[in-house]
Amino acid sequence: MSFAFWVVAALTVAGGLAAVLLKNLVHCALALTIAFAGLALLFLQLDAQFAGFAQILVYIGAVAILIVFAVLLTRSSETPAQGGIFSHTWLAGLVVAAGLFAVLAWAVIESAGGLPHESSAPAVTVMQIGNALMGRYVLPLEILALLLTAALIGAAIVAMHEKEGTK
Amino acid sequence: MLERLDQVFVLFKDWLVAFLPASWQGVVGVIICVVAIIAVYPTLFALAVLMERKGLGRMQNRYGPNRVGPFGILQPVADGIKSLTKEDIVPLRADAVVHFLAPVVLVVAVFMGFAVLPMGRNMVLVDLDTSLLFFFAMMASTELSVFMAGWSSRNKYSLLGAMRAVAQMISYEVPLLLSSIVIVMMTGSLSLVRVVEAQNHFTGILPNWYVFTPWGFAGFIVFVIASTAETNRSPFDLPEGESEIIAGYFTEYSGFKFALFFLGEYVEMFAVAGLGTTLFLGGWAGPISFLSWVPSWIWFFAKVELWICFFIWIRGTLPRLRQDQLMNFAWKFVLPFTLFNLVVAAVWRFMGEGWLRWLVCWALVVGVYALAGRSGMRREKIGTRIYRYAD
Amino acid sequence: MIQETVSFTPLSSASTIAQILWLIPAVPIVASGAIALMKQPLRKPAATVAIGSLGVSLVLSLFAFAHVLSGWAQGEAVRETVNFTWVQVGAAHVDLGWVLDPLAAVMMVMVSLVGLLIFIYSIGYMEHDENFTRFFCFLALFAGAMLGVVISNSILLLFMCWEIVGLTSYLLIGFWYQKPSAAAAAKKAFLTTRVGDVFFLLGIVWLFAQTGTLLFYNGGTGALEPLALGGMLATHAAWGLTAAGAIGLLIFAGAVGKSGQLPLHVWLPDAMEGPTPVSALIHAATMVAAGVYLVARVYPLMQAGVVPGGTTTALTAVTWVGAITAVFAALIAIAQNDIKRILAYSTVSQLGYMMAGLGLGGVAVGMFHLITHAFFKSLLFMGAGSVIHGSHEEQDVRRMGGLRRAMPLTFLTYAAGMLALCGFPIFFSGFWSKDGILAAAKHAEASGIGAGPFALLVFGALLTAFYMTRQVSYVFFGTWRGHGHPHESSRVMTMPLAILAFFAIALGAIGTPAWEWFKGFLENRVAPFSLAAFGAPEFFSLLGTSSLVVFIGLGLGWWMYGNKSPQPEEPDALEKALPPVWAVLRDKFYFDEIYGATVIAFYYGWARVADWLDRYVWGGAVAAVALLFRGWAQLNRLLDQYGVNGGFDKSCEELASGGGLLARMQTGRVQTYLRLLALAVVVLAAILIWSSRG
Amino acid sequence: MNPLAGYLLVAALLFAIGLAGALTRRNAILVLIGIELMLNAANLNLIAFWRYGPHPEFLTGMMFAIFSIGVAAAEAAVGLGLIIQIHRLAQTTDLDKINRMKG
Repeated sequence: MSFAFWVVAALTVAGGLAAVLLKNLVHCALALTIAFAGLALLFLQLDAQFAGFAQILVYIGAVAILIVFAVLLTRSSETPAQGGIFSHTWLAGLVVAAGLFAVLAWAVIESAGGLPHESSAPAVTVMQIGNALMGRYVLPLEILALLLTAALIGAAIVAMHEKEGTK
Repeated sequence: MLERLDQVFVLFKDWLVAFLPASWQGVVGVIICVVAIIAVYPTLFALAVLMERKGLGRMQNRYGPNRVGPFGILQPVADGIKSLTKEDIVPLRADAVVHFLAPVVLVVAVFMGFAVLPMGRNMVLVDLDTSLLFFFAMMASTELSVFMAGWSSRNKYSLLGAMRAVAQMISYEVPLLLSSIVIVMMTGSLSLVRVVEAQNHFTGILPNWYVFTPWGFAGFIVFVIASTAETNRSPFDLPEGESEIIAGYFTEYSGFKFALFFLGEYVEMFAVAGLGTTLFLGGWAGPISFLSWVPSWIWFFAKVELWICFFIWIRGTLPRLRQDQLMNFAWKFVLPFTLFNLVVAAVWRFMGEGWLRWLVCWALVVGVYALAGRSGMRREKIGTRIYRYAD
Repeated sequence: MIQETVSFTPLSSASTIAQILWLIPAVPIVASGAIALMKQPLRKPAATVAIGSLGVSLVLSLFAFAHVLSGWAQGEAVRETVNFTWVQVGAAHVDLGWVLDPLAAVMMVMVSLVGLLIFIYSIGYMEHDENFTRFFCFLALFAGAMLGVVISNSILLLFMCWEIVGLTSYLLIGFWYQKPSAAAAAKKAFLTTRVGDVFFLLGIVWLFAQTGTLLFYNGGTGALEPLALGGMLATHAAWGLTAAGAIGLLIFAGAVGKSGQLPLHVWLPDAMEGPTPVSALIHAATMVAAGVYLVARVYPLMQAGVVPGGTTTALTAVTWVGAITAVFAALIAIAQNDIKRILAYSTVSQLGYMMAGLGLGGVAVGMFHLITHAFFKSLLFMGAGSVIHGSHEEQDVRRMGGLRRAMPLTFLTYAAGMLALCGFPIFFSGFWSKDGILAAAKHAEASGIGAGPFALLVFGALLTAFYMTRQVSYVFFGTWRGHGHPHESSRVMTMPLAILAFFAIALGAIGTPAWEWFKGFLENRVAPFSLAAFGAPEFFSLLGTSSLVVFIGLGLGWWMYGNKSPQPEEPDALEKALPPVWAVLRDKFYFDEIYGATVIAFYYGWARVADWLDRYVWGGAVAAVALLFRGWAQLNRLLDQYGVNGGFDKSCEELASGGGLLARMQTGRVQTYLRLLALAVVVLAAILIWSSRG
Repeated sequence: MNPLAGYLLVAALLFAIGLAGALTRRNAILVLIGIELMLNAANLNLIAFWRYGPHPEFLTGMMFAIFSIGVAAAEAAVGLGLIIQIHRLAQTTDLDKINRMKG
C-alpha cells in the first residue's frame, strides 16, 4: 500500500467524520466536499480518471451546492438545534453503525487472503468508456437520462412554492 | 531555427532538467512548468487590468490611469503593493476559517485548470485523456469557493451576491459544457491536445477551425456568452453589481485576500478564454497556412488576449442584465439552442462530405436560433418581482 | 418461467404487402387509442383521425387484394403467412401470425370499405351526440379488431380480436347507457355471445391438444394443413364424429353465438338499441358476418374426410342450423313493427342463408352471399337510420308512411337494398348470391342431406320478399301517419347510401353462373366466361323457382299492405287474417320467455340456494363459533369477578403493555426505521459471511 | 497489505460513518449527507473491484460507479426538495419532531 493512499484515505475519512460530527450544517457540507474530493483522488489512484473527474464535477459542483442551498433555505445553520445536534436515540444508531463496520471489516479481513494482488493498471481510454456507454450500456444510459429528467422536474415541483391563489 | 523558437520553452526546460539525476527529472520538470504557469498568468493579469482600465477609460471618454510611470504603465504594480500592504480585515462575526479558505480554494481551483491547456506545440503540463472533463471539474469547484466567501462573511450583501453568483454559474455551466460537447463529438476525444491537432490543418490557406462550421459557430457563440456569465463579467456581473450589492460575495474582503479574489477572477477569465481558443479557434494553430512559421505559443496567447479585449469591449458596451432576464435567457434560450446544436452536430456527422450538409446545417442552426429566440425570449409583461434567495 | 420472444420468422416468400399486413388492423386501433385521449369537444379531429385511419386500411387492403388478384391471374394460389413466436414456455411456444389469401383479401376489402362508408355516415348521424368522440373511438377500435379477425393466421390471435370485437359491440350497443333498455341489451348481447365463445375456447384448446399448433397455415405444419388434418381424422370423438369435425362444431358454436344463429340469436334484435350506424356496421355487415367468416376460415376442419359428392356430419349440422334459422327468423320478421328489428331478424335469417350456403356449397357460396349481404344490408340499415332521422327518431313502421315523397333519395336507395335482399331476379346482387345457395342446396340433395334445406331456403326466400314488401309499403307508401314533418337527411348521410346502393346492384356481376369469378377466385380456379351456363336447364328451373317465389312474396306483400295506410292502432292485416300465428310470431316464438323460464330461472334458483347456504350453513357455523366465544367470555367474566380480580387486572396490563410495545415500534420517526433496516443488513451480512467462510 | 483490502476497509469505514451520521443526527439534511457518504463508499467499492477484478476491460464496475453517480445526483435533488417541503410544512427539519406517522 502506497503512502499516498494512506494520506488520501485519512483525508477522506476525516472529511467524512467532520461531515457527520460538526455542529454547523454549512461546515458539515464543506467537510463533505473534502470527503468527496478525497474519494475523487482515491478514484484517480485506482486509475479511474473518468469516474474521478465525474465525481468532482457532480458531487462538488452540484450535490454539495445543492446541500448548501437546502441548508440555507431551511435556515438550518442559524437555528441552534435545541437538545443537542444528536437525536435522543443516537446511542442505538451508533451501535448499529459500529456493528455494520465490524461485520464488513470482518468480511474483508476474512477474505483478505483470497483477494487478487497488485495488478498493472488496466488501460482503458475514455473512448472505450464512451463506446461502452453507447453500446452495451446504452439502455441503462437512456433510463438514467429519463430518471434524471424526471428527478429534475420532480424536485422543481416538490420544492415549488404554491403561491396564494394557485390551487 | 524557427522550430527552435517554437519549442524554445520546452528546450529550456529540458536543458534545466538535464542537470539533475534522472530520477528527479520528471518531478522537477513538472515543478518548472507549474512555476512557469504561476508566473506567467499573474503577469498577464496585471497587463489585462491595466488594459481594461485604460480601455474602459477611453470608451467612457476619459483618461485611464496615467499617473504611475509612463502612461500609468506601472499602475498594476502600485495596486499590487497597495493590496499587499493593506490591513487584512476579518469581520467579527465572520467564520474565520472558511473566510480564509475561500480565496485560496478559488485561486487553486482556477490555476488547476491550466494544467491541461495546450499553450503551444508540446506545451501542455499533463496531456490527460480526460482533460476537458478535468477542466470543467475545476471550474465547477470554483462555485463552492464563491459560496464560502459569501456565506462566511456574515453579510447580507455577500450572501446575496454569493447566491446570485452560484445560481448564475450553475445555470451557465450547463450550456458551457454542452457547447463543448459538440467539439468532443467531432474530435472523438476529451483530450484538448487532440482537439487542437484535429483543427491544425488547412484547406487552401484557410484553417479548419471548428468555429467555421455551422455547429462550431453556434457552439462558439454559446460558449462566449456562457463563459462571460461563468466569469461574472458584464453584462452578467450581477453577483458584484456595485449599484445593488456593493461588491457581492467579496464585499467583506480586503488586502491580500481581496487581491487573491481579483486575481482568481481574471485568471479564470484567462482559463476560460484559453479553453474557448483551444476548442473553437484552433488553439495554438496559426490562422493562415503561410503564417504557420510563427511560433505556436504566440498564436495561443494572441488569441487569448484578443478574447480578453473582447470581454473588455463588451463590458464597456453593454448594460447589466436583470436577474430574471439572466435566468430566462439561460434556461429558455441558451439551453434549448445548445441542445439542438448537438442534434445539428450529429446531422453533420452523419450526412457525410459534400456541400449539402453545409447548407442543411446552416439552415438548421439559423432556423433554430430564430425559433428559440421567438419562443423563448418572448417579452412577458413585467410585474412585481419577488427575490427569494434565502427565504 | 416465461420469457417473451417476438422473433419474426424470416419469410422470404412473403411479399412486402404481406409483411406489412399487420398495419391494416394496427392503424385503426392506434387511431382509437389516439381518439381516446382526445377531449370531448374535439369532434372534428376525432372523426378525421378515425376516418383517415380506416382510409389507410382500405388502401392497404386494396393493395393486398390486388396482390392476391394478380397472383390468381397468374394461376397460383396466393397464401402468404407471417408467423412469429409470441410466448415461449420452455419447449412449447405459442405462435401468432397473419395470413394473406383470397378469403382474407376479399373480407378485408369489404370490411374496410363498408366501415369507411359507415364512419362517414356516422358523422351525420351522431352529429348532435355529446359523446361523439367516444363513439368514434369505439368504432375505430371495432374496425381494427374486426380487421384483425380477418387477417389473423392463428386461431388464438383470431380469438383475441374476436373478443375485442365482442367488447366493442357491447360498448356500442350500450352506447346510450342511460337508456336502461340499451344497457340491458348490451349485457344480453355480451352474455349470450359468451355462451358461444366458451365452446369456441374449448375448440381452440382441443385443437391445440390435437395438433400442438394454433396456426392455421404454417408451411405444412399448420392446423388446417393436410398433415394435422390427417391426425385429427384418425382420432375419433363421440357420435361418429372425427376430432376434426368435433372441433369444427365447437368452433362453429362460437360462430353461432356471434352470428346470432339459432338458438343464440336472441341478442341480435335487442342489439338494435344501439345507434343505427352501429347496427349497420356491426350487427349487419361485419361482426355478425365474422361468425360466417370463422366457419369459412376453419372450413377444412369441417370438410375433413369428405368423400366427393358427399358431406360430413359437421357440415350437415351447419346446414341445418343455417336453414332453420333462415326460415325461423324470417317468420319472426314478418310480425315486427320496429323498422330496425325487422332488419335485425332479416339479418339473422340471411346469416342463416350464409351458414347453409357454407354447409351446402362450400366457402365461395357462403362468402359471396356474405359480401353482397354486407353491402345491401348495411345499405338498408343506414337507410333505416336516415328514415328514423328524418321522421324525428320514430322507429315504429306504423307511424310512418308516404316517405317516398319526403325523402326520395333514401327511398330509391332503400328500394334498391330491399330488392337486393329479396333477390329480385337478374338485376340485383342478392339474387345471384341467394341463387348460388339455392343451387348448392339443390345440388346437395344428392349428397344425402335430403330436400329439407332446399325447401326451407325457398320458403325463406318467399318470406323475405313478403316482410320486406310489408316494411317498405308501411314506411314509404300510403300517407304520413307520424307526427311532425319528415325531411330528407343531410348529404353526408345520403351519399354513402348511394354508393352502397350501387354496390348492392352491381356486385351480382361477379358471381353469375355465367362467370363464376368470385367462386373461382376463392377456390383458386380459373373462371371462364361462358353465357352457355345461362342455357343450362337446371339454371333455368332454379331461376324459375326463385323468381316465382320472389314475385309471390312481393305480390302477397303488396296485396296485403300495399298503399293502404292503416292507423297505428288498428291491428295488422296479417293479424286480422290469422291472429294466433301472428301472436306467436310477434312474440318471437316466446324464445326470450323460454330462456327466462329455464336458463335464467335456473340461475336465480341457484343464487337463492347459495344465498341460503351463506345465510344458514356457513353463517350458522360462524354464529356458533361466536356463541362459543361469548360463552367463554362469560365464564371468564365470572372468574374475574369472583376471586381472580387481580389476575384480570394483570392480564389487562399485559395486553396494554403488549399493545404499547407494538405501538412503540411505530415511532413515525424515519431514523427508527432506517436503524431497523441497517440492523437487518448487519444481521444478513453476518449470516452471509458466516455461511460462506470455511 | 493487500491493496484491494485497504480500499475495501476505507469504503467500509466511510459507509459506517455515513450510516452513523444518518442514524444519529437530528437534522434531516444531515441524514441526506450521511446517505451521500454511503453511496460514495459503495462507489469506491465498485471502482476498487473493477480495478483489481479479473476483467477490468469489461468496465463493469466503472459503469456501475458512473451510473450510481448519476443516480445519486437525482436522489440528492429530490431528497433536498422533499426536505425543503417538509420544512415548509413543519417549520423544522428536526427529525425528532417530525413524527406524524407515530402509531
